[in-house]
Amino acid sequence: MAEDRIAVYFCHCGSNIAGKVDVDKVVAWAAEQPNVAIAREYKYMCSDPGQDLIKEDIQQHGINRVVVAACSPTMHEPTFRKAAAAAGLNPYLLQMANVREHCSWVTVDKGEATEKAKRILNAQIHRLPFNEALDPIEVPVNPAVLVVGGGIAGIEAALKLAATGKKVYLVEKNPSIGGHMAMFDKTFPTLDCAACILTPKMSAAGKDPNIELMAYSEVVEVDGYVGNFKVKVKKKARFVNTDTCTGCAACLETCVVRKVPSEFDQGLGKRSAIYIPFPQAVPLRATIDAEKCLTLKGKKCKQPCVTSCGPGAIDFEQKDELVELEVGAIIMATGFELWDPGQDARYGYGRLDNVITSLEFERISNASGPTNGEIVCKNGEPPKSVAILHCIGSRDLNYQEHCSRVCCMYSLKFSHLIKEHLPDTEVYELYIDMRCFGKGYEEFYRRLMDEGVHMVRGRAAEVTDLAMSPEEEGRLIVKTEDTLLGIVRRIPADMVILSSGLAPAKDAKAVSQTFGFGCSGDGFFLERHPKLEPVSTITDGIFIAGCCQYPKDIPDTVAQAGAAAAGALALVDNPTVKVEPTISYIDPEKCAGCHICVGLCPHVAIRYNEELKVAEVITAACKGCGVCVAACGSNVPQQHGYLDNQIFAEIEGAMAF
Amino acid sequence: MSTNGSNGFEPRLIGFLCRWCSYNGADLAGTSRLKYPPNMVPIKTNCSGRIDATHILKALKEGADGVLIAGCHPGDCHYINGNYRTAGRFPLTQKLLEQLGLEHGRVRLEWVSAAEGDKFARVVTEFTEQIRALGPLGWSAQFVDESVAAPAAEKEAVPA
Amino acid sequence: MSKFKFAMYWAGSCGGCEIALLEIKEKIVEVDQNYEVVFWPAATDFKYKDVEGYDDGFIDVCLFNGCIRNSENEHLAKVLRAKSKVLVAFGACATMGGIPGLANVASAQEIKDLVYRDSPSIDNPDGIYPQERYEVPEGVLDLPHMYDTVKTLDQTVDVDYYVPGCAPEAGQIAAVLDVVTAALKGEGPLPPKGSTVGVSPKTCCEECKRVKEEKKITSFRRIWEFLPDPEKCLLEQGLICMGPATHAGCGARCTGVGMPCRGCYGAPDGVLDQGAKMLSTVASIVDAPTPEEIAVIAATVPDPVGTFYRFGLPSSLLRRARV
Amino acid sequence: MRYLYYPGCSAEATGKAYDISTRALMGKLGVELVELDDWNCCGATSYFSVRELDSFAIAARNLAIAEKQGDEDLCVICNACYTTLAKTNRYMAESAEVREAVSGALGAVDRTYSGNKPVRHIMDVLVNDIGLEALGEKVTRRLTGLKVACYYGCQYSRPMGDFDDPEFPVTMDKFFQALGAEVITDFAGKAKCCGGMMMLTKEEGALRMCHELLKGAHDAGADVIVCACPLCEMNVEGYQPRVNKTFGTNFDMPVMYFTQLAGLAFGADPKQLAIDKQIVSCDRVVAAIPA
Repeated sequence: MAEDRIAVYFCHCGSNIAGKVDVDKVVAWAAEQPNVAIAREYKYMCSDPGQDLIKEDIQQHGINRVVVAACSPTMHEPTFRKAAAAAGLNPYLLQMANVREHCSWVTVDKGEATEKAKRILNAQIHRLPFNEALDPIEVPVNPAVLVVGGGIAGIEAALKLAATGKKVYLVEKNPSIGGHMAMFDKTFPTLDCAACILTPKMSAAGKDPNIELMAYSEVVEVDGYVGNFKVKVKKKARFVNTDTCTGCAACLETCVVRKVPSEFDQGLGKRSAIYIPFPQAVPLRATIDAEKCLTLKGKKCKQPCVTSCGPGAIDFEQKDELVELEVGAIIMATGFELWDPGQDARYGYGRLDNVITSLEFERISNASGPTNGEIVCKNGEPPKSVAILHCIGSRDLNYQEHCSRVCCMYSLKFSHLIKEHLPDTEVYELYIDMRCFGKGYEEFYRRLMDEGVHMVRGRAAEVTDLAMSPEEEGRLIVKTEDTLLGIVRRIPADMVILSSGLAPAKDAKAVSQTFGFGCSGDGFFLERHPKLEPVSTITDGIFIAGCCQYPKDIPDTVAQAGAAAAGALALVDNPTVKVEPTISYIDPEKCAGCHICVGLCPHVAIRYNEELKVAEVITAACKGCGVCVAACGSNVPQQHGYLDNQIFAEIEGAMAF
Repeated sequence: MSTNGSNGFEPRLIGFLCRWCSYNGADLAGTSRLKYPPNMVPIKTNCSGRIDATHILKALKEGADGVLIAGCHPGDCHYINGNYRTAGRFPLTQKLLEQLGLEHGRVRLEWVSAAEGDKFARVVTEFTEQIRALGPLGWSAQFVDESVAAPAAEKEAVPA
Repeated sequence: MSKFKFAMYWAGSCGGCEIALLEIKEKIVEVDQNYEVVFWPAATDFKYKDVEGYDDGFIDVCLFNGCIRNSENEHLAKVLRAKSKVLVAFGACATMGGIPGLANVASAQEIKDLVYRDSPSIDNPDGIYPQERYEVPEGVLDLPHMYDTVKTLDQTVDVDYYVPGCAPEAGQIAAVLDVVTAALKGEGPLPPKGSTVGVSPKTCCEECKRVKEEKKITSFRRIWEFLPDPEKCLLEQGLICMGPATHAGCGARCTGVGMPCRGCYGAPDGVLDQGAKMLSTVASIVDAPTPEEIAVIAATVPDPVGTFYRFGLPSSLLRRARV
Repeated sequence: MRYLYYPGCSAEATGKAYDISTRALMGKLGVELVELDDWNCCGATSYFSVRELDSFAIAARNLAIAEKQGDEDLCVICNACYTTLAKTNRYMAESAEVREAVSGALGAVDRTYSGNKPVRHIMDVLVNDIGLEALGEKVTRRLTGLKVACYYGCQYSRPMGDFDDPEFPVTMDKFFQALGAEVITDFAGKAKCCGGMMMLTKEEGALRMCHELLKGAHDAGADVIVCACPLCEMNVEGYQPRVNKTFGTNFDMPVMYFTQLAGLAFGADPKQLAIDKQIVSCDRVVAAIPA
């Protein structure tokens, strides 16, 4: 093999690195290191001229190993590897030294930053002679896409993808798609009827020949990798044959169990044990609630549903079904949960009548809701005064630090709806700041002020029913500091709406673990990069859209769903995808067949060859964790890109001075 | 002899970071411009499960005063349970090193997610201070040449 | 035809290697035909001054067993290196420190304190320790100086070949002698310098006849606690068997009789540190639902140094405990 | 069961009945209380606002004594003492500055403190160490039919909420339910401030707060208010005449330390519990309890 000729490029990154690291000093030092043929600095290595430097040196100066000291490899390693490849150098003979995120940005002292940069760089200089030329592994891509979650985000993404002719599996855990948006009455700030704009999309998703709708189903297992995911979906038993059920709802009327709190109506309305969550449900099919149905609970029932069902669709013997799907990409659109305001006892939710959540109010104000759209208190009377409390569970260090982004606007929408229905009712909005950042939002806020809504700047301290004056008797009293007036106020109200924040779904963590990407500190799904890759996850081929990533309003959700669909399409529209070759291999000449690695591989990518009596890596299944390498007593499995001698060389380089 | 920061002992540390969580957490610390001591050089692997005791011993042998291993939180591993292997190897390695006379805090295992830039900065700061308090390890310095010529009467030089 | 010059020396070790040479049985006759013993204190009467008087390179092959524990071992290692054409580190002690190498968990002084002062059975009210120099009317008596650190032969002098094992297995000894004899006779090449000879390329597991399956350990056991299944891999039964991190060549005789491998044949090629590697292997196969539980079980392995470095502490990465 | 016991200054003066009834109650329950040797004021309330570090040192002296005196947890009856001592532990754990300053101060009087002595509110001990079930079994006179408003006060579980919800505590409710009482579980004032020291500096404001508490209990039909803090007890009970005068009300609400009422349930004599020392007569409360 030819001698190692390493070129070192030290990027200033404007002043991001050069402002802390003495670049000239490091470069002069680097030039003196063994195997280093060239050491250069440049203002922006990622720019075209910067990349050209690398290409020229490879082509004209016989450079056969490259280290670029710059930002995190997560950022620009692909950029530089591509440049190297363009000049004819195997891209895996290029390493990056992260002297920005791990050095210049985190170090106070310039001298110390310079020394650390040298050590980080030296680790890579030592490593490079051990690097092997590798070729990315090209694998075929399954063109189908799985969309998890059938709210507006999932529906939108599925429709977009289906329109390109791709096969889409849309998995929804509830009996119908529609998500939270289906529960809303109006949408801010345009006051479009939510159902009017959503149901056409729901129905389109239900009818699209390219979309296989799997409602009342949950993903239980995900295996595989970009382009080739294997997904196990549990189709929960509905106890109704969905092929024959026509959705006529005749059974609903006959069911003897009639007082089940309706999930869709937030428990304010009732449903029967056999139910269709709401009239526009897609698929429009009945479902039997196994926990409520007398027959399924083993109790006696005359089963009027069976007799009332013309097509004979009721099937008490139905079982959960496990379906295996193969897809090339996955879009997560699993949404949010309303923050449970019962956690903050001061507001009396669950304890005081007529203290309700925003979602409950959505149902109350909805014409198809439990009160047929009449805004009334529990006693059926319309409220004379309503207080809307912002930031419940949001912007609160005790609970959720984040701003939920939609509460200010939906609260204003509530005010408008109340004023529209009940013009004489006093409405109070108790807010910290009004955050009206979207198109038409600030205008909507002004309009509401003109409608006579009382804006009280102050976070509500407490809701109590302890009346201290005759006019407070029998009512709720909201205590707050009015920070504009500088006084403590007691605001009597007949209805208190808690504008609860958006919280990550309770199973968000578990779901992220099933799919193999992380959650951020706030519990929402973690995007690959907050600005540049907001719809990607750290797992190639898995995208996110909607409120599972972070609270957002409908316009943003729809936009992100489109972006996620585009991301997925950009992947599955190719016949193949290249995956990192940093996977394990086993030399059969050395393997003693002890079986240790076989049982440890998390991806079942090692099998035992009974004939040769050795372990073998299944190349397509290996994801490159290196657990087998570390576990093997004789270091027989080795991992390309993370060979032991490469890691040892890095240690030596880092510790050389 | 242990020296503290004021008389100039700067610990030299190695940090093995898994690519998906901890390395990204370190990146986030950078992007957030959090500040922490410059003593640790990070070495990236795909998974903390790739690191075995050999790498830790190698780092100590090469002059590291302390070694940090950082991986994904249990359950968050990009490779399902690679970090479970790390969790098993670590205490046994620690026990071995203590038998060889190393203080308990010389090696450290932490779970740092990609979202925990602040935790990464805090861990490195704490760890640096911890090793600073323990003083230099200087493993190779303890091997003196005990040659034949050494007069028997002379006491053996034993560096601390 | 003149015979080749043969030497064997016993430094810091138990003497088992000397006996092991005789395990080659009738093959010893062949050795006698081919070699003239010029130094072998255990078998024949030679003085140090005899060997010190030889010309450099006088000895054709020297089997050196034992570690370098003291000044006498070191002196002889240097002398024999100079006098021998081929110096073989013979047995676990010479190759990697061996059982005496476990003394590296302590300093020389600590060992002396234990032996001459602190051990419960000691009766030494005057606190008398051995003196390295003692004058008697006949002259001065010297004892070798005991070092703090046990070293391997190759940490002391240049070594040509390594024959591991505690002790090396007879068949392998015979094979090594055949190769060397043939080379000396010009009938074949010598293996490349620095080779470990008398081993096979894989690990002990290759030679072990037990049935091996996926390994998941929920607790560790010791050999006196139960009677292991005679067919099944010992590691799978919770016994710490060093087989996966140990060179094959011994024929897996220990595991064949139900004793876990203790690692005397040393690290396989490509393993930097046998103990660290085996520790990682053992800890990797601990199985429990949570990382915390795994950590608790893994930490129950008693005496990691004694278990994983039974033969190799001086040749390990860290070589010894802190002094 | 054995605890180190810190009565606090109030329990030697206005809150004497709290101390007396605590000892009687715990005696009935077979819990041994070992009074802390040479304890001093916890350093509570206003001093914290003026010289915080000194306050921590004052509190820590008690903790240092406790650590030396025994391995048992330190049981505290007064809400303010409890919060102050627990807060000192917390700050010592979290702030190197506080730790060093406090250690220095203790050093000056030849004392040391590790920062690790568990500080326990007596209610925490009762509900979590003895347990509701065991308590229920030991009751000799169930408080059947008695309507009780549990007044926790503002420092009972704030701010840490170590053993109960900081904003809407429930342990005392459960405690008296176990004793057979009918508890007004949604008593609106349960964790509100009684006005505290403000009674001396801004009486009008403090009276308003007491008024709200009394009205809440009264409107809910309470027979008695029970307290866990000497200052709460004094304000809510002793200032009833002045509340009545200011707000034109007519409250005559019995107010007791919760240990007094509980003591009755476990068979202690009203005199043993110093119930006769209360300002608003509690005779009807005692009489209302079925024999």
